[in-house]
Amino acid sequence: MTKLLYFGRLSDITGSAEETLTLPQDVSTAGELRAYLDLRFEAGGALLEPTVRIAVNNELCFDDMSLAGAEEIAFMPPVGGG
Amino acid sequence: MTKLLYFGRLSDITGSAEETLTLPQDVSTAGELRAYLDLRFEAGGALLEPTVRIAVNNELCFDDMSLAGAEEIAFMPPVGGG
Amino acid sequence: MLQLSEMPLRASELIKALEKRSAGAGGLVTFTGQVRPEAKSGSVSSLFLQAYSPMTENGIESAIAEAQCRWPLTAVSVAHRIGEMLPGDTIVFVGTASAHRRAAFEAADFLMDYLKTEAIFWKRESTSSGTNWIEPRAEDYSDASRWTEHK
Amino acid sequence: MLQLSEMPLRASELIKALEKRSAGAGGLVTFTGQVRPEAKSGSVSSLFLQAYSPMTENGIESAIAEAQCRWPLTAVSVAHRIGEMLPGDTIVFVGTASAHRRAAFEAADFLMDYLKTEAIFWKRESTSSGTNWIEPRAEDYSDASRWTEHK
Repeated sequence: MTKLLYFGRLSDITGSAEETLTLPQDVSTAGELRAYLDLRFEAGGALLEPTVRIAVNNELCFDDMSLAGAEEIAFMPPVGGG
Repeated sequence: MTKLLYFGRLSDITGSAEETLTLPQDVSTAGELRAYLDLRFEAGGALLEPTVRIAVNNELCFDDMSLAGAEEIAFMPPVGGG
Repeated sequence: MLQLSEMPLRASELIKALEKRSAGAGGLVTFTGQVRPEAKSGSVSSLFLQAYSPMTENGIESAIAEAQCRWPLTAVSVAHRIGEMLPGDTIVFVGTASAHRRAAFEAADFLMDYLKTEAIFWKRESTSSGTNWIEPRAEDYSDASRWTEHK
Repeated sequence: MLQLSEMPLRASELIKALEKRSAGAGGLVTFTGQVRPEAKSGSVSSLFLQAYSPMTENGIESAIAEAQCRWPLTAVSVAHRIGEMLPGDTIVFVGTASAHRRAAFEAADFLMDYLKTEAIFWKRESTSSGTNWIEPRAEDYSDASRWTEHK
């Protein structure tokens, strides 16, 4: 089970800021997870935008990052500052 | 009678920060007053320094300024800021 | 010193605490940012600010460390409000203390630029015309880029 | 708002008053200057500051008016201590409020440069090695000259 977090405007699309999910067998990288979730939420590409960064266990990563050992995965749209 | 004010380090030379004086007959400009007081206090030129500015009735003036109507004359060394 | 707070921030108390920690520093600069009553989309009824701990704190701590490395600071204080807030509420307080006036000004300015553009916060504004998430203004990006030119 | 005071200045109260007057401004910058415990000539036991009223006030008021003309400010506060004070005491407080962060920073910086170089004050420091009148440092003059280049 992996904890998924959707920040800022993404939670308007996903309907919640947080969920716990068992990753599908064919999702092994951050990029594959983006694609899977974008379809699942019918997000129309909102989760695929390069400005939406992914953090795995509190570290920003690229799309080819393996999700092995991922406990918490965050989808972070551009930050708005304080 | 004219009120004379000596600010900052000048009061160490004049011995007081303030005095009231009847100006001598032959002192009619700010520059003449400088010269008169410098001699009177044996200031060795401290009152003649161009960085020491003179204000007559709260207005800075040049040495050729007439002292007619002067009620308060201030000798102001360079200001030190706050 | 960094503090993210769901409770109201009081600049008067924060400046008093900073004065204590920086006793004798010489100079102390503060910036206080308040929630504005007006936005492009109408008058603001509330603002919601979301952080991601500990990434948000780590990022701000790194910016504080960079400021301390660039300028001779004797104390730094950053307090940021999170959660739901109202117009006029203090959203951010930055304080810097230094023996050198210019250093205190520049470091406070630098930290504010970081907080306005790079700090990990998401901001949702509720106005008379609805609710929207806000992303940084171009002006904020150009302010922040001033600091990298000198690197 | 300008205040010359023989009584101790409290930044916490001054910032609170400024916040009230600038409600909703967006941003608020303050500078607080304290009497330093150390001088070139030794450790400071006391500092005496002399003003010449109303020339001192008139000069500061003109600088405030110039700041208000250059930057869109919603409130300005300047408080300056005069008379006898001790190390650690607050000698000057400047606060500026504006909807624009940069304007608030620049205006506070500008006012401090005025206060440190052109304001009509004479300063006498008592240290372990005696008592001397202090005149401005070259550094202060070069800071102040930054503003005239843009005129």
